[in-house]
Amino acid sequence: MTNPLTAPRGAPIIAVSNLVKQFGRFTALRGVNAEFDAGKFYVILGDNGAGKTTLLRALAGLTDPSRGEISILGKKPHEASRDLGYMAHPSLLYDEMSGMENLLYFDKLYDIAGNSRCEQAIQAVGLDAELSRPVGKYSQGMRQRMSLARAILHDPKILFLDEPFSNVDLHSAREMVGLLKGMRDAGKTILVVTHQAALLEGTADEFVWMQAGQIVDRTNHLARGHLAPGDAPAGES
Amino acid sequence: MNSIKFLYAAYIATWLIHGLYIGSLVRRYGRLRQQMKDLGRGK
Amino acid sequence: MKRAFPILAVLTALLLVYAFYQALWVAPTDALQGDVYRIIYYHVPSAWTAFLLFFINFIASVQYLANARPSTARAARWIVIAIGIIGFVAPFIPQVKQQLPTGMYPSSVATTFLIITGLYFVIGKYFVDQDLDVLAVTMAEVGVVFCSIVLVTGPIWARPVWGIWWAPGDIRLTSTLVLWLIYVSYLVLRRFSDSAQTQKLAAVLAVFGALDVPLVYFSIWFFRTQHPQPVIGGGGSMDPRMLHVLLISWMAFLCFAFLVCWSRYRLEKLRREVEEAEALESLLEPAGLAGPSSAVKTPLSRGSK
Amino acid sequence: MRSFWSIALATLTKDIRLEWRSKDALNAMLFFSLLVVVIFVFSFDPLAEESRHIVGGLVWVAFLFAAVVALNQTWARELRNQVLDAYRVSPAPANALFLAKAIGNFILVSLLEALMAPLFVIFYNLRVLGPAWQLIPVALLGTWALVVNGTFFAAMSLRTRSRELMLPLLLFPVSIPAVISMVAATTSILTGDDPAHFYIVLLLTYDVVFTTACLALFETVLQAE
Repeated sequence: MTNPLTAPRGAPIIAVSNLVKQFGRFTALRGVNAEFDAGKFYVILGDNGAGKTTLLRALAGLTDPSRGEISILGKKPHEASRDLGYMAHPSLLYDEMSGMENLLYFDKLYDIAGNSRCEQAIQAVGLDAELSRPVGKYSQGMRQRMSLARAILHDPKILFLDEPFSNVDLHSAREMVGLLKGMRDAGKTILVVTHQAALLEGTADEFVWMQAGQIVDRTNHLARGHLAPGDAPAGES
Repeated sequence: MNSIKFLYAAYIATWLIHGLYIGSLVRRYGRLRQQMKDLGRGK
Repeated sequence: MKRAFPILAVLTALLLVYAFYQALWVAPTDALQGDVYRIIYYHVPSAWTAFLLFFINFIASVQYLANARPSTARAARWIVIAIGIIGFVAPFIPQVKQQLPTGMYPSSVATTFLIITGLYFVIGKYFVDQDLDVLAVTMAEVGVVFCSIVLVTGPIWARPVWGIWWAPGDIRLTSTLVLWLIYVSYLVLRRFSDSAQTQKLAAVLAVFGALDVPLVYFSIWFFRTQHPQPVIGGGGSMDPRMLHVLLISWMAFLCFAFLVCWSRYRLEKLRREVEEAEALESLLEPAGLAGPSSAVKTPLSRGSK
Repeated sequence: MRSFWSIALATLTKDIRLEWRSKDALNAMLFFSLLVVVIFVFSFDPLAEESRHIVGGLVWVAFLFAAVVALNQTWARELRNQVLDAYRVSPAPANALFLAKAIGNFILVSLLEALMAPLFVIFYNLRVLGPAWQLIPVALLGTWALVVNGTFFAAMSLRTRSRELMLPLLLFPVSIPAVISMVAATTSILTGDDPAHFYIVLLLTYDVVFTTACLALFETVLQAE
């Protein structure tokens, strides 16, 4: 699974300059400026409507910015799509097909023939490749892990994960954190949007705090110095 | 010669449709002015 | 420019009254239809105006889509130039010349193509991407209004003269109906989709609609040759005096259409400004936002018209 | 270019397998088509002598309704778990997805038509006077005309509020020339009094024009957000 990363660890791999996104009258992002380094694990925090998901979707190339620029590996998100993995709260899988069938289909989208990679991805997330049950009948934890397998199928350099642990049992969540840690150590850059930040306390390199469509703070520990007393850090699910 | 009635009907219909449309423009403009006034007050 | 609006409005009103007078009293009575044929002076100019407005909408939509990327913008310009040249030369070629319908002279076809190409570049120069979309909306909406008038006055004219309310075989009226349906669905699409990309979807639909028009024309044209039916307004040449009044009437309606379009354009620009201001206001809403973004004054602070 | 067709084929086989696995959607549509035919038969007297002149129109209007119901389901499965996002993030070309969906719809709508056509023949005991073989190109070209635009507008109406309502509103006006051609061609073949060549050529032009337009503009619609 490891591959030598072209961008040396620590060099900026993602650059966002005054990114604004408006959905009609609602302004989701109001001038976000940020750089994210290769091989680092970032956690994006903030309450609902802070623009976390919109930022992640813009980085993954799913939303066009109203104003501002995004460059990933020096290219536009659409052009860098081969090196991007995206996972969201919905499973992005077909419920009627088994995990393996799903991965075989998505495997073709990345033009990599060969189900050996699919088996590897499934085993990497700790699931059984032979499981023929359709994804619709999986538990939430298993479905999220299969979705993670789909996101890492083509061994992307960058992973965008939107609420990967939401209503996933504690045990599965912890295991997924272990998996992500392994991938980060293997050189992947990971950005996670979550409300369960405490799970990632020891693992994440940096916590990015967002409020009202902007990045207001970046700390390398969950405890924020000037956290308003009322804002307890997101507790464990 | 009731066909003249059709002539007048056609002319009236034309200006009726134009009138209705211009009326809707004026109404929309009024609503906009109201929105601008609310904006000014930072409602 | 704001001062010019009332002056233009008065001039247009005068022109409309003059055209009205011409249409009802000056123009000669038609031998066959008597005075009811005078509906033509409202029916036909409205149709020409509607087609012109829809055509401008099509040009604005094509430009809006083409400007998404510089490469497509250049390609679009070259295509238009090519069409312009071909259209200008083709009517003079003998084989093409006898294809032309009776009333059309090659020179008039050539000049129309010239105007079309010119129009493309004029619109390109004066309307930049956001304005292109505003222009498209304006043209579509006012175009539908004029089109509705054509669809109302058509049957009113057909009833006394040909005893029928609707002649499916009549190319012009049926094509106008289809065009009306296409642009109403265009307006419905704009109203129903509020995503930021509404403008792109609407432009795509406008292109589809325009591609449809020639196909509609041919499908009915053949339908008519198989089942000959009365053509509303009758084909063939017109008494020059009638034609003269028709052109006056068209000029009057064109000026009127220009004024309506202009106010609708201003209304749309204002609506978007207000929406932008409200969006910006939601920007500043959370009090005590220490964020780096500079305090933005809402653009509407200056006095409005 | 090879990967374009392999992706399109993979998407198509995936859709067919899913459709085959949960046949309930298919059965529901077949039943709907049957209902449309029966209602037409009751509302238009099949025994009337000149029924041959109106059957062309009835058949195609019935096909249109069945097609709209099928087309509304085109993106249903993709929407359920936002699978479209997974496709949009991948480097796979948008047109491969479009062609796969259009061909899938073509098969589905043809299936519905294959059920409805014989019913019409039975209920209206039709005897084709003109060259019956010409009905095949008319049916194929006509169905593709509805399906290619329908798949495109179904994708477009994903972005709008009431999706099921938007599709017919967008599809019907643009399809009028195709519907006129199909109905006129079918009627002239059934009655056999005049040739249908012009309409078949017009349908072909319609298909070529709108397939190109769809392929050129689908990317814009898919990525619209």
